Order: sequence, then structure tokens, then C-alpha cells
Amino acid sequence: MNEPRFLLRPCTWVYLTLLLLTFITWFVGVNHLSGRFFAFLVFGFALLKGQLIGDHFMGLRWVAGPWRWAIFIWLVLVGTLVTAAFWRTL
Amino acid sequence: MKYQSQKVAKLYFIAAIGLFVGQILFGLIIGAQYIWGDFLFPTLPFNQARAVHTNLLIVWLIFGFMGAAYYLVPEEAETDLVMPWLAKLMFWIFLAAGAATIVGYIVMPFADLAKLTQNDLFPTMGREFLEQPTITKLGIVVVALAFLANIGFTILKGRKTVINLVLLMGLTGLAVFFLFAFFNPTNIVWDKYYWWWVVHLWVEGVWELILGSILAFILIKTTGVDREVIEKWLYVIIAMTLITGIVGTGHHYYWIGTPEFWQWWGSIFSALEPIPFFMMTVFAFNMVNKRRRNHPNKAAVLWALGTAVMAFLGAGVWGFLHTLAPVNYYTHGTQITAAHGHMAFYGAYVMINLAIISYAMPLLRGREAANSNKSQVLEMWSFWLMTISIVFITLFLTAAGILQVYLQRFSDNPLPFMVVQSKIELFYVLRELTGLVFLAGLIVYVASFFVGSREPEATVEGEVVAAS
Amino acid sequence: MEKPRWPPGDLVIWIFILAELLAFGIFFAAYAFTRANHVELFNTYQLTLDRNAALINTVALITSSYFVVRAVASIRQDDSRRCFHWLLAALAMGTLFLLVKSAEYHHHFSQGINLSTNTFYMFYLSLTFFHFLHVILGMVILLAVALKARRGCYSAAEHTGVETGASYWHMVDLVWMILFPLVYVMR
Amino acid sequence: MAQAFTKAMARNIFYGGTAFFFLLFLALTFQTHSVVPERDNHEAINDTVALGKKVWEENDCIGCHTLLGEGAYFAPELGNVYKRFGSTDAIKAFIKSRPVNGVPGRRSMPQFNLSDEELEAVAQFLKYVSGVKTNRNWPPTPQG
Repeated sequence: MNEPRFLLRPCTWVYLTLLLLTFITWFVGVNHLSGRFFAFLVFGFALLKGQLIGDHFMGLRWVAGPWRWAIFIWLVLVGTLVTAAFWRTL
Repeated sequence: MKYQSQKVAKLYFIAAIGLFVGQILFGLIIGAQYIWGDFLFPTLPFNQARAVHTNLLIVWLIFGFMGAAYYLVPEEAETDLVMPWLAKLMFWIFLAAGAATIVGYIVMPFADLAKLTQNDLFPTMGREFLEQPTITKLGIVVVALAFLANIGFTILKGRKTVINLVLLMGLTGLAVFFLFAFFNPTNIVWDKYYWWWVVHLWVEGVWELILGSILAFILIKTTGVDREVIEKWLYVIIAMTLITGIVGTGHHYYWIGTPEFWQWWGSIFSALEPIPFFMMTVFAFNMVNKRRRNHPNKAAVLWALGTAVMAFLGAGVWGFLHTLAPVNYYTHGTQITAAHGHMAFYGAYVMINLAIISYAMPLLRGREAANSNKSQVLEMWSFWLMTISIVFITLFLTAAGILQVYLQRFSDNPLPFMVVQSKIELFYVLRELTGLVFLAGLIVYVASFFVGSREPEATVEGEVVAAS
Repeated sequence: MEKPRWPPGDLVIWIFILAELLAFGIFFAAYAFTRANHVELFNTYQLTLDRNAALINTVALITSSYFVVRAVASIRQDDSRRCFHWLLAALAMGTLFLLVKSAEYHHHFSQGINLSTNTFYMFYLSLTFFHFLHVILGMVILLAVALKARRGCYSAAEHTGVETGASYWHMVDLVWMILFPLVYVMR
Repeated sequence: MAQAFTKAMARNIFYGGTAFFFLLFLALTFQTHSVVPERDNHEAINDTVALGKKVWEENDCIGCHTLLGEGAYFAPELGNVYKRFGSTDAIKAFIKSRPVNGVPGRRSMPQFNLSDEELEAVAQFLKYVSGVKTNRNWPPTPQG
């Protein structure tokens, strides 16, 4: 292991971040918070979580070439389409 | 040809080509009826001639598949067919039953045929593509069972290759899903729902397994590429085919009384259906580029590549054009469907049959590897004539369809069906003229079997440097 | 060390991951655009969903993905026993997901809700059920990998199978990350 | 190499994927079965309609016409013909009046010489089909 250890493994930090973002999303959900700010906040979290999973769990961070961006591109596409559809309704 | 019993394939191929000629002639007749409505009326009304056109297509394609199976299964399994006599017997039974049915369509009104064949006892006839009298359907089942037994036992006895297994799965699926042809409830929604289990699960399901395995066989033989590589591609392609195609059946369930959710499931999965066809194109060109040898039968390679391209265009692209529910709302049941049907059937199934016939026939007729140059040149002419014709037929029908949709369904003042038909007649004339070119191509194709058969075989001009 | 040009696991699984993501992506976009035409309906019926169940399920999937990451790390250190245990833990989390989701379905079905009830439920049931089936498929793959790991079929040198199963499972997790806010929360 | 693209893997995906999606298809079919009775107008099915469907089939009507968009594209859509014509009598009158030798230069429906019972039955069958509830009330216009 030549990466510095901050108490926990990097993947554990990622895991905790995912949990934190999930709890915020849930909090927004159970309180029925609505509108552009909250909707796109939790959706942004979702995209971020997707990128973390792609990078760290699926290991694309350690890959060179086009596959490095496979998940990222998908997230951008889905993100754009969903945002376009939700924008004027919120 | 390595095994004596492969010879039985020749019968099947000859019958297939003969029926193909019949199919095209009747196509021209109904094409003419689109222009001159009273052509041959009332001797041969449109519906009877159309039944001949479509049924001949199905029957000759199945003859071709069976011939292909009898040719390639022994070679792959490295053993003779277990029951060559049964293959011959079934050939004559199938041909006689098929011919009798076709003659029945031609010489008598449909209702008389129904009476003659006792349709009352077990009514199944008179549904699109399944027009056959019940007795013919039963005959098809018997022939299919005997055929599967013959092929199946041969495969069990010999070497088990992926090509043989996939082919067997495809042919078994063909037989199994045909059984839904016997389910004919009065409730029109269920009638239609399960009718598609025959039609869709055939042409967008199990037939593609047959197509894939025949294509893989031809590519192994003509390119010399490693079997492992080709078989892996075959698996990936057929996996994508069924993954998208099975739920893709939903694109037929938009407007027949079935629930709305099919519009979503059907649209999404059938939108993915072009993927396996695209992969097939990439696969075929890849293998030919990586070839380890130049095969002297250039015509067969041309047909194989043509299949991959035209199947993608006809089934993939033209299918996608009208598969999404919001588009299909307007195009369902118009000439757009006819356009797609023509190019898809030609590109996928006609061409793969002509490809295997092109590859196998010279060997069945005692050649070492290929026909003479002269014969091959003729055959390649027929390839271009027929293929370009079908492209134009498709384009003309698409144009007719777009106009039909606009005039009949989309404009502010929708016109009645027959009024619209007379307005788009020009395209039917163009389609019919192109159909004549197709017939010319077919005549050239048949001629290629007789021309240059005494001349020496074509040879390759020098070896390829093996690609890495 | 030079970075590899290929993602971990068998390349073929990545092609299928892309195909699956494409299908889910289209489904998500279809949901969003259909919602834009039926905002009232979607907002009303979204409230009938159980966000607590969705939270448990999200946590279950994330945790399970994390366990799979640990399983891969274990086999990279040549510890197939530990790899097996992490995979079992991941499977347990997957089972939890299936149970909670089944309870949700039971609740909806007992109210007579089905794909044809309305457009919102059509999407909700289609999307989550399609995903549900992927969880099952992913678990079958993980189970196969786990059993092979226990038999010691993998090593630090050769563990493509573990990476293949892991990549697929992370995809199942990834899709749920989008699905959760999109269907349960955003309004 | 990690990117080994093995045949065994491709095979597993073929078998697994096929089974998976076929089961999904069966599940959707099951779901279809539970809701179709609300829309398929089965209340209208009786012996006359059943006879009508047989007449429809034994004369290969689908060889020229479409029914809910499926069939041949040579003659008009009949899924909504009851609505277009307005009554079963109009349908019967049309079928009955077809000239034996057709119309010079134009398409014409053959004269099928149906009995009164068969005529009534096929008209009732078409009436039944027009009562099937299709999505978005397909076809888009009364012209079919």
C-alpha cells in the first residue's frame, strides 16, 4: 500500500460518503421537501454517488482510455435528460 | 463435402430456389393488383395471391434452413446423418403438402378450401401468415419433429460444436413456437396476443439463432478464422438478440387491446433490437478482414457480408423507424410496415439462405471449393440486381407509407383509405417496375447454376498475409 | 505503474453493463418526460411510496457493494476465505433488499395496484421490478462466484471471475442510486 | 489478461440472459392477463360473434384488410368499420352488394355469397372488435 492511510481505507471513506448522501436524500424525501433546490440537490447527490461507485467501487479510476469515462458519460446523459424534463415542472 | 449424407441438402436447396421463383412471380401479381385493381379479378383475388406470396416465402425459407442444417450439421458433428432416408422422405412429404396447399390457394376460393380441409373440426386457418389449413399445419408439425429427430440424434452422436447447438436451439424454438398457431380463441385480443408468439418470436427470436449459426459456419469455412473467436461472437450476438427481442415483442402490443404499459416496455426493448444486427455487421466484416486465407468462392463471401449489412438496414434501421409507440401510433398497419417487412425478410433470411446455398451448392455438385469464375460473376450480378432492387422497393414503399400516413391519419382533413391509395399509385408503379428488375436478378441467379459449369474452378490469386 | 486500458473483470460483462445502463437510462428519461406531462398525478402517487423502505434498501445495496469491494481486495491479497465471507455478507444485504422490496410490493398489490392502475404506478412498478430482477440476477452471479471462491478457484494472480461479478453488482447498485431520488424523492 | 473475453462467459450470458428475459416476458404476460378483461369487450362474445370470426377467417379477409392494424394493406382497416359505417346493416349491405365481376380498373371486394346467417355473424364480429378498448383509441382517425 503506497497510498497514505487516513485511519480508514479509501473505499471505506467512499462508503461513508455514500451513506451520508443517502441519509440527506432520505431526509428530503420524508419531509416532502420539493422545488428546484431540493430536487436537484438530491439528484446531484445521486449523480455524485454514481460517479463515486464508478470510480472507486468499479475501479474505473485506475483505468486509462475510453472505459475510464464510460460511467461518467452515462451519468451526464441521464443527468441532462432528467434535468431537462424536470426543470420546467418545478 | 465430407460426408455422403450431406447430399440430401441439395434437394432442399433446389426446392427452395424453385419456390423462391414462385414467390417473386406472385409478388409481381399482387404488385400489379395494387396498380390495376381488377387484374386477374375475380379468378385470383388479391388475398389468395398474397397468401401464395407470403406462404411461399415462409416455406422456401424453411426448406433452405432445413437444407442448411442437413449440410452443416454432419460436417460440424463429423459424422453422417443418422437417418438420410428420413430426410429424403420428409422432403417429398413437405414438398407435396406445401404444393397442395399453394395449389389450393390458387385454384379455389378460400372458403372452399376451408370446407375441403374440414376447417370446422379444428378452425385455425385464415389468420395472417397462418392461412394454412389445419391439416397442413399438422403436417408441418410432423415434418418438423422428424427433422429435429434426425438433426438432434446426429448432433448427439457426433462432435458438439457451438454452431450445431445454436442451430438446434433455433430449429427447436421454431417448432415449439409454431404450436401457438393451433391456439385460436374467439377473443380477438388473445388471438392476436399469442399469434405474435409464432410470428415475432420466430423472425425476431429463434430464426435469428438459425441465421447466426449459418453465418458463423460460412465465416469459419471461408475465412479460416479461429473457431473459438467466431463462436464467442455468435454467443454474444444471439444473447443480445434474445435479451432485446423477447420483451421487444411488446412493440406489437401497442394497439390491439393490450394494456398501455406495453408501449413503454415494447418501445424501450425494441429500440435496442438493432444492436445485435449491428454487432452482426461488425462481426462479419471483422472476420473477413482477419481472414487467414482467400476463399475462391467469392460469391458466398459476398452473400454473407450482404446478409450482415442488409439485415442491419432492413431489420435494424427500418424496424427502428417505426418501433417507438408515438411513431407507431401513426404508422401501424401502413405501407411503412410493408417496406420494413420486405427489406428485413430479404436482408436477414433470404440472403442467409442464398449465402449457404452459394457456399454449399458447388461442393454438393462435385466442385472442390467453388464454381467457375464465369458462374460466380453471374451470381454476383444477381446479388447486386436483387439487393439494389429491394433497397428501391423499400424506399418506394416507405415514400408511399409516409404519404399514406399523412393523408389518411395526420392531416387536418383525413381522407378515406381508397382515395389515399389512388393518390399514392405512382409509388406502386415504381415498386412494380423495380420488382421486374428483381425478377431479372433472380433469373440471372438461376442462370448462374447452368452457365460455366463445364469451366474450371475459380482459384485464388495468391495468399493473404495473415492479419495479426 | 501504467494504468490498464481495460476495466476490471471480463470485458464482455462491461459490454452488457453498458447495454443495461442504456436500457435503464432510456427508462429514466421516459419516466422524467412522462412525469413532465402528468406532474399532478406523479406528485400525488409518489406520496404513497414508502421512503423508509427505500432508505433501508439504498443502505443495503451500498453496504453490499462495499462488501463486494472488500471481497475483491481480499482476493487480491490471496485470501480466498475472507473473500468468500465478504461475498456472503454482500449476499445477505442483497437478500435484505429483496425482502424489503417484496414487502413493498405486497403492500401495493394488496391494494389492487398493478401496471395498469395509472401511468405513475406503471413506471414505478416497471422500473423497480426490472431492477428487482437485476438484483436477483446479480445475486445468482455473486453466489456462483462465492462458491468458486470457497473452492479456492481464485488467487491473487487470477481472479477475473470475482471482478466480473463485482462489476455487475456495482452496476445494480449504481442504477438504484439514480432510481431512489428520481422515483421516491424528487418532486 | 483481465480483459479476456471468454467464450464460456459469452455462453453464460446467453443462457442467463435468455432465461432472465423470458421470465420477465412471462411476468408481463401474466400481468396482461389480469387487466385485459377490462378492455377486451369479452361481454359481447357469443355464438354469433364466434361464427362471425370463423367466417372472417374462412374467407381470408385478413388477406386484404387490416384488423386493428394487422393484416394486408390492400383494403381499409376494419377494426373501426362499425363506427365508420354506423350500423351492422350498413356493413351487411356493403358485403352483399359487391359485384361478381368486380369494378373495371379498380380494386373491389369479391362477392362471397354469404348466407344471411353468415352475413349477420361477420357484421356482429366486426361490431364486437370495434368495442375492444385500444390505447389512445387507435386508429387515429375514423378513416383507419
